Amino acid sequence: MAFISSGYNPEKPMENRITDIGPRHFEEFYPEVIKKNKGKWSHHEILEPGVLVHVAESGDEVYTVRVGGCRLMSTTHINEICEIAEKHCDGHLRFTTRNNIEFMVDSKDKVEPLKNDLKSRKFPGGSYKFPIGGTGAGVTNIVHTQGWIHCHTPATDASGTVKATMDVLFDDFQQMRLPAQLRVSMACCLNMCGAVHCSDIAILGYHRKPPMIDHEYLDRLCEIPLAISACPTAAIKPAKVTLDDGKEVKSVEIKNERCMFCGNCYTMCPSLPLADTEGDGIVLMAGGKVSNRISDPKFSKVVVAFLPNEMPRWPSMTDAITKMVNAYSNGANKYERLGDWAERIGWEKFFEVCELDFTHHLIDDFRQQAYMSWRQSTQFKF
Amino acid sequence: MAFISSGYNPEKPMENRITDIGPRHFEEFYPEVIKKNKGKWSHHEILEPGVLVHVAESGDEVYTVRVGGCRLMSTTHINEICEIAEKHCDGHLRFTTRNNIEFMVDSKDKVEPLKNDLKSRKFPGGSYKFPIGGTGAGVTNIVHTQGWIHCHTPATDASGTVKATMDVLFDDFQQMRLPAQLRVSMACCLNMCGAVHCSDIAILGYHRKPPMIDHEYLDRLCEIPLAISACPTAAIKPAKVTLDDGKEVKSVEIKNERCMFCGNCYTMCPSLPLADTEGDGIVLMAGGKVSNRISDPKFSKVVVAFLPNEMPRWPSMTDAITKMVNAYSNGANKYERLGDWAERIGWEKFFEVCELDFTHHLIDDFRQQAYMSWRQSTQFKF
Amino acid sequence: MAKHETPLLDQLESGPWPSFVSDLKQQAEVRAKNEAGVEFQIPQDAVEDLLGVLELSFKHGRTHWKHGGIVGVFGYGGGVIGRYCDQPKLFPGVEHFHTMRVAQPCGKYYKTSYLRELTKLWDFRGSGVTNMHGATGDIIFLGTTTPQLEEIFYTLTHDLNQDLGGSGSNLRTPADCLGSSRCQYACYDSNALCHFLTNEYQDELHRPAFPYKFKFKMDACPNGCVASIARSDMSFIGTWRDAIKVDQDAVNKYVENDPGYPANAGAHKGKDWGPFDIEKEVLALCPTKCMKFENKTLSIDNANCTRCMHCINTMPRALRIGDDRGCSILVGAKAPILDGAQMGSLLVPFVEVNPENDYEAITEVIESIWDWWMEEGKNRERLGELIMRQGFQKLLEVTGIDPQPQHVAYPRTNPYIFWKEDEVDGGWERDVVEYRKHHLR
Amino acid sequence: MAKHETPLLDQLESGPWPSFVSDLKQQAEVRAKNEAGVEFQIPQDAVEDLLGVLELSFKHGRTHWKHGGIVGVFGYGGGVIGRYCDQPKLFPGVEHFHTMRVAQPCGKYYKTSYLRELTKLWDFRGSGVTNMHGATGDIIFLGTTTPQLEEIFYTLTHDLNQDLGGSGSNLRTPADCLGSSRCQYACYDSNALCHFLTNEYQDELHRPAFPYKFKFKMDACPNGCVASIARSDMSFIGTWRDAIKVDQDAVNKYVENDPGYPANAGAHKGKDWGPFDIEKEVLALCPTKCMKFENKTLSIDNANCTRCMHCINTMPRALRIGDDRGCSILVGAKAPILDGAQMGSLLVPFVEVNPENDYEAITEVIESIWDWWMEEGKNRERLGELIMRQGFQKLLEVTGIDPQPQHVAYPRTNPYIFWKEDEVDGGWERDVVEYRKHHLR
Ligand code: SRM
Ligand code: SRM
Ligand code: SRM
Ligand code: SRM
Ligand code: SF4
Ligand code: SF4
Ligand code: SF4
Ligand code: SF4
Ligand code: SF4
Ligand code: SF4
Ligand code: SF4
Ligand code: SF4
Repeated sequence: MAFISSGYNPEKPMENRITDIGPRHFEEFYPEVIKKNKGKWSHHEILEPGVLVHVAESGDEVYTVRVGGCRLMSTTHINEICEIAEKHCDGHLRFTTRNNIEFMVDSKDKVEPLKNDLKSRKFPGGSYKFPIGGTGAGVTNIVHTQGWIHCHTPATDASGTVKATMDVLFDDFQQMRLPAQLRVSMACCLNMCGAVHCSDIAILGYHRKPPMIDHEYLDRLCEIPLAISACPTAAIKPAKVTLDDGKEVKSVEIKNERCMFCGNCYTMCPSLPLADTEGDGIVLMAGGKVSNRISDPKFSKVVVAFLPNEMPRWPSMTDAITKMVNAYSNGANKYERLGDWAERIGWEKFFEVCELDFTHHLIDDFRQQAYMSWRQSTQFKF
Repeated sequence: MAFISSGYNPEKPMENRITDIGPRHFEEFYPEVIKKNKGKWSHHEILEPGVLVHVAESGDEVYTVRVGGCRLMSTTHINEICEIAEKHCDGHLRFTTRNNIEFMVDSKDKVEPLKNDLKSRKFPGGSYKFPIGGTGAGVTNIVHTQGWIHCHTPATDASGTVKATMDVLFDDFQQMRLPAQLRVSMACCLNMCGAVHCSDIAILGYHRKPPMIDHEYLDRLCEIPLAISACPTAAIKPAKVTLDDGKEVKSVEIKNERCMFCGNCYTMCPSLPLADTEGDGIVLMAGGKVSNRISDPKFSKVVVAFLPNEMPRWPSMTDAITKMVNAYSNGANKYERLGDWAERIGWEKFFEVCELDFTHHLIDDFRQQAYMSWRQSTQFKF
Repeated sequence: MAKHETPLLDQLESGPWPSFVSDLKQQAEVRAKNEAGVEFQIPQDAVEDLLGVLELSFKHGRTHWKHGGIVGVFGYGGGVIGRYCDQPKLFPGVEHFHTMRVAQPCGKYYKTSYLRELTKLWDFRGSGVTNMHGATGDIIFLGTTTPQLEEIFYTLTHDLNQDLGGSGSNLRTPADCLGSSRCQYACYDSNALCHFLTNEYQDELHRPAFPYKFKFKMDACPNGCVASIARSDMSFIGTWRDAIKVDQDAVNKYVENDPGYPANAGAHKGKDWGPFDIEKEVLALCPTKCMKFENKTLSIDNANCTRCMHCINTMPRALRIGDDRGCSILVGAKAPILDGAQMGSLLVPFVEVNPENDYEAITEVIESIWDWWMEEGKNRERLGELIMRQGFQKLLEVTGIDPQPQHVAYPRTNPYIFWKEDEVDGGWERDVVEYRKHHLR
Repeated sequence: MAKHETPLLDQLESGPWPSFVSDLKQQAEVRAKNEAGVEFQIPQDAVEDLLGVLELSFKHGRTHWKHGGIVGVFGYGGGVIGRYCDQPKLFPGVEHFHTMRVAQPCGKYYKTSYLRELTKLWDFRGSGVTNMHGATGDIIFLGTTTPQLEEIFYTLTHDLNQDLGGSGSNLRTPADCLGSSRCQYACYDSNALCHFLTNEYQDELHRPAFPYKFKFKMDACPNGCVASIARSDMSFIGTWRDAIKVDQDAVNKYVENDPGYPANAGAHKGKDWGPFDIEKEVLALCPTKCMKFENKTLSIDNANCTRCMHCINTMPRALRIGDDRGCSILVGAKAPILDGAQMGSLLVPFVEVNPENDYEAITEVIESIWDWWMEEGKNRERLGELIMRQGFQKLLEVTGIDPQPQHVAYPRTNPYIFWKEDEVDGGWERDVVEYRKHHLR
């Protein structure tokens, strides 16, 4: 494994340096039919799950076949995507904002060969490489984060929980039988890189044990004031600690009862690890949305306070999700998002029809606005 | 003016002392027809503004004539009420929760004589002593507080603002032409003894100048720590102050920019007066309600940030109120409370149709929940 | 002739609404003439001076009353609000001008004989000016001097069988809607519950042992005629658990616009809203859309009804509240100071209101809340603020009530859950050295 | 044969959804075989070890990655996330395993020639594992060693004409929906605006001068396909000011259930919802109820339309967005830490999106906000938190935007208004001695 230089000269980093050039220009990448009709689209139709046609004012059409992307993706897989795009789509493709892949062709007769090609490709384990779907009133890809594959703060895995969930929701990825679109998102810790706080269903990794304190190293590895000020609940205080060997070191003290396990201190200081086999697990949230359609965007609500990490398939989690999707599918009106449905029937009925337990954890007690989530009304259902 | 003893002996306060006997028992006071049919009422009807009939399962009827009560009331006036009740109602009457007076008779033929009697009574200045009205989809009496007649913290008068307002709303007291009931309330300072925070329209006295500090007397008259801790915004600090005569006294210092003029410090300490001719005046709020009918109870919103005290009739205030009542009356659906109407048309339209200015003061900036009142949506009307 | 010129106040004598100025003037005159020969125990011209000081306020735009000192009757920590004028030279008649709060009868029904006793006492020993009633509900005697306080109390208790109401860090005088006395919507007897609790808790009402004030109000149904949800630390609102009773014939009378069946009992008579339309006016406005009207039959899916009262209010001859009645208890309502106003939050969805066992189920909730608040509440901290500070969960814990989705409008939007150590497998104590074996630094 | 046993991961190879485990295994195998003869610049078995460490996490239920140190490319404050394994002995192939964020093309369209250049580079100098794409939008190169960072950057910039994306207290790589490139709902060209701002603010993107991260996202209409309102400090959402364009013939095609006109463009085809009912499906669901359908004519009271998109989404062949187009700007969205999540709050109801003048109206707003935030924002304080701390009014002040009722969902419920001294007649300085002349102590 000999080091091969790119041309970069570490002695003279500024030599020939190119910076601030930004991304490639999007126009380079547009398929012909897109470039030509941009801004002049007339309408579209979802012909079948995963297959869209967009019709331009010019009469031109672009057919899009959308396939599930498992966004943790190898170059081998990307190369295979390229191969398909070269074969069917003049070497163009796009990714969606939810990490699906869209293959576009400019005439109807190119659709079937493309679909057949996509469907034919499977991994040895049996999973589809390119499942077609993810459009309309169904489930699409789960936006997610790193989890155990790469991050230092997760309370659960991302790719694993997503695979487990998409397997159970797969039918709804390939159908459009739900009342409206249902967006599932995943974030492996409270930093919420998936911004799951406005999703129909959100899977969230959560710690439940206050940080351990690695007194021996803390002052060496961390800036104590930063760790202290990182805590939203002011649970951390500076402290002097005597180690087993009698040495006195500067460190911190944590008031465990004030901790809500956000991990923000750990982000600032590696000597405060939280991760724990039993402590860590999953919070499920539901009823959020982002679109402004009919109702305003809204936050997801915590509906299951905790489920343990059950590797590799998190059955308690997928079970709770399945219950919600089924209850929603049975109960909601056409065009009604999950959160709008829950509000219409009342959250008390939501728990009933989803067969989920309501526990004290689900009552807000964070900051003053918690008050607004309590019930200031005699209107409720028994 | 010789002192006449009641029998109380100040030397022996405990002698024959009677305590903890509570109020008189309500049953003593029920009219006969009420006592007999209590708990067995079948239905009621508002025959005309201010006149109700309640029909019992037994077939008995009670006719109620409701009249405006100006709750600041002399014994002379009360005696006149007694006289009427004795003449028409077997000596019974009641007050409503909004300080109206209800005269009840047990048969229809007694209604007209009662009404005529009530209508005939006027004060020399021309005002009605006993205006009939206050029922159904109209305006009823204004619940209010002390104001300048008795309290030490008001920022405006209560009886005066109420008289001025009821005079302009008088037609709606005697009619039932509004979409729903419209409840006006009044409180002369932020303590809100009128609990105006859930009223269709609320008149609120408000200060706008930070307290003066009467350094010379402060430490003598107040407990400094109590004054300091009374401040919700932590604007008050202890301070040492040198008086003009060179004497150094303990006192406080106020960070004026942090003050929101709540007067809570003045409640705790008389050496921190706020009242000011130009500073004090009226805040108007709107859109609150208490009943659980159709929609949940809700808080009133600040719709006019400030109007000056314009004695004796507060024309800017009554003008703004009139505009709101008219716009509501023209725009709302049957059964729709003012706040429900404003929400349906959107607050942006509310300001437009009520011809009220929207100023920066109306945007919440108090505590974190302020955020929830901002618009997290692209849904708005231009 | 009036003692003080009151040109500004005089302008409030015109206009149709009863003029408090005219009333005060008539009172001043009655006192001046004293035809009844009352031996006034406070200055005869108190009302003249009251008008005078009020006129001055109208001129200045500022009040002329000072803080009250601590005045009261022996052994009681409330019932009297001290008040002094800040211009005693100009208005000696109101130099001392305390108010007394007299506990009103529940439902606010009166016999004139009793009222006349009150007015007689108050003419004699006070200003003869009252509030009928104060915002909490009391009969307010407005304006007397310190020496009169015990005298008035003596007469009230000995001759009128009548006690004072609350003020200070006490239970305040409870108040109620008229309830079943004259209202077909009442789900319980609010007058009886109000009277019972007032008497049961006389000690709490008169002797300040609380961190701050505490208010009870009783609305016998969700219409909320005493506004309890906005104005009481503990609000008892009538409700029912079974089905709304429907008289189908009467429903059809409404539908047919029978004049004996005006919509909403005639509340909208002042304007022509067109003929009654059950679809538009009832079904479409039902917040849960749980009603149907088909084949001249109204059906209600009661499991989805939230008992908002709208349909019942609109067709009171056809629909009646259910039979399995009780009340919901909501807690924490308060005025804005310090942290903003609160409305009551639902604590007990349903509880029976049973006089037979002295409302045991209700007093249990009250007392467990008081125990907690008296233990944990800071000085001048209302119950609502304590709940905010310690959390709704804590309230459930101290009252022994199970968390239910009914407690929330919606579940929390933040996942910031404060787990307790005993809820988490393995507890919180961990060995960082052991951990580091698997996770090098 | 695999380097590590992965019995738990292996179970994730079954099931229909693409298995990332299968993909990683195929990648491990490709690297092991190295048929292309790549001179791998990081360990050839990196992917084997990645599978190994992940399996260990599946066993432990805990991550095995440590905090990253500060690694990056010269002169840039972002674009690289350092990452080290906490079991380097067991998994030397991933001992150093940094990610690089490569700025994605706006709209996420690609030519395969370009993608193949990327994969080639990444096979050579990295693990060959990517995220397509990261949650912010970047192309993520997942796993390389420190010495490779500059090399990769050099090749990217010199050979691929491609820059890194953002990380750290910088502007982050902006992201957009596909917009007018393929969507008839687009109110502006989101790809163009996204590209312009990305390039205009390269300095802010690469050199940390901000208190914390800052994100732009562009949704070309209120449907919000890039979720900007939830995920960006500044969110540009397309809208229009004039009337929705109606093609009455097409409306009637929908009403007649013409198969060429499926409701919602066919999004509900998977279930039989019965024939399309314009009253129920469009008019009744319009949040403002501003539509009528009478005599085969659809009319919209556009002044009351809030442009929610529902009717347009439902009948896309009949209804089109208006012609007077631009965008709304919402600000402050962020993830929950510290004080709870925020969605963007409406700051600019409407602004033109004009490439002709370099989007002047937009950059003005951006820059005035940045000036304020850079001046006042505390370390690690997001814009949304600063707005909460200093108030929405302050935001209006610094951006020079007039307060409008559009800014609020509802006006404040508390009257706690912080008046400023210059707004109050006579100012705040008063003379207590003068006051005491009228108000004795
Ligand atoms: C391709 C993509 C944009 C892109 O730049 O990549 C896209 C494309 C379209 N969206 Fe979207 N949306 C895309 C992400 C989103 C998101 C973002 C997200 O989920 O993270 C949202 C907001 C979700 C939310 O509210 O939580 C979104 C909310 C909508 C809506 C509003 C639906 C609603 O009921 O609230 C529409 C309107 C509709 O469906 O009729 C819409 C409509 C559309 C249309 C019909 C627009 C058009 O005319 O082409 C496109 C096809 C829809 C379909 O797939 O059924 N798109 N759309 C994204 C595909 C993601 C995927 O792979 O599944
Ligand atoms: C890679 C990525 C997740 C992913 O799997 O896609 C990511 C990964 C990390 N994020 Fe993130 N964030 C990523 C998008 C987001 C998003 C989503 C978005 O941008 O739309 C959010 C929520 C939106 C927001 O900004 O509020 C997000 C909110 C955070 C936060 C919380 C910030 C806050 O204000 O609350 C942190 C914590 C921090 O900054 O210390 C964080 C921190 C991190 C760090 C750097 C962990 C840390 O504390 O050092 C993660 C590095 C993981 C790793 O080792 O690879 N990440 N992060 C996303 C960036 C890829 C890209 O550039 O495309
Ligand atoms: C007499 C009184 C109770 C008492 O114990 O004194 C009372 C009596 C009745 N109320 Fe009330 N309400 C009384 C104060 C209230 C209050 C409290 C308040 O305003 O401070 C409310 C809550 C107001 C709010 O929501 O802000 C109140 C909200 C209602 C409602 C709900 C109306 C709504 O549209 O929200 C009804 C139902 C109705 O009107 O059909 C109602 C209905 C009734 C009925 C019809 C009940 C009945 O069958 O007898 C009574 C006659 C109504 C009328 O006047 O039109 N009553 N009612 C109070 C009269 C006050 C007055 O003098 O004007
Ligand atoms: C007399 C009365 C107003 C009236 O004109 O009717 C009244 C008068 C005063 N109230 Fe009140 N409150 C009165 C009902 C209320 C109500 C309404 C209610 O009870 O339904 C409220 C709002 C509900 C609540 O309790 O939250 C109310 C909330 C306050 C507050 C704010 C309490 C809080 O927690 O925010 C104060 C301030 C304090 O306690 O220091 C206060 C304080 C006061 C004081 C004692 C002023 C003070 O700070 O010393 C006032 C004495 C005025 C005077 O000189 O006569 N008063 N006060 C009401 C009592 C009469 C009665 O007993 O019937
Ligand atoms: S959500 Fe948390 S654990 Fe997951 S990638 Fe983001 S910072 Fe890391
Ligand atoms: S995990 Fe969060 S709440 Fe707990 S100590 Fe750390 S910063 Fe504070
Ligand atoms: S509202 Fe304020 S000023 Fe008015 S009576 Fe109550 S405490 Fe006094
Ligand atoms: S008026 Fe209120 S905010 Fe101002 S100093 Fe006094 S207590 Fe503080
Ligand atoms: S609250 Fe209900 S029961 Fe009480 S008076 Fe009002 S309508 Fe009747
Ligand atoms: S009480 Fe209210 S919720 Fe129940 S059926 Fe009647 S209108 Fe509907
Ligand atoms: S946000 Fe609007 S314009 Fe952009 S892709 Fe989605 S529907 Fe089209
Ligand atoms: S865009 Fe929305 S608000 Fe406007 S008319 Fe259509 S459905 Fe109604």
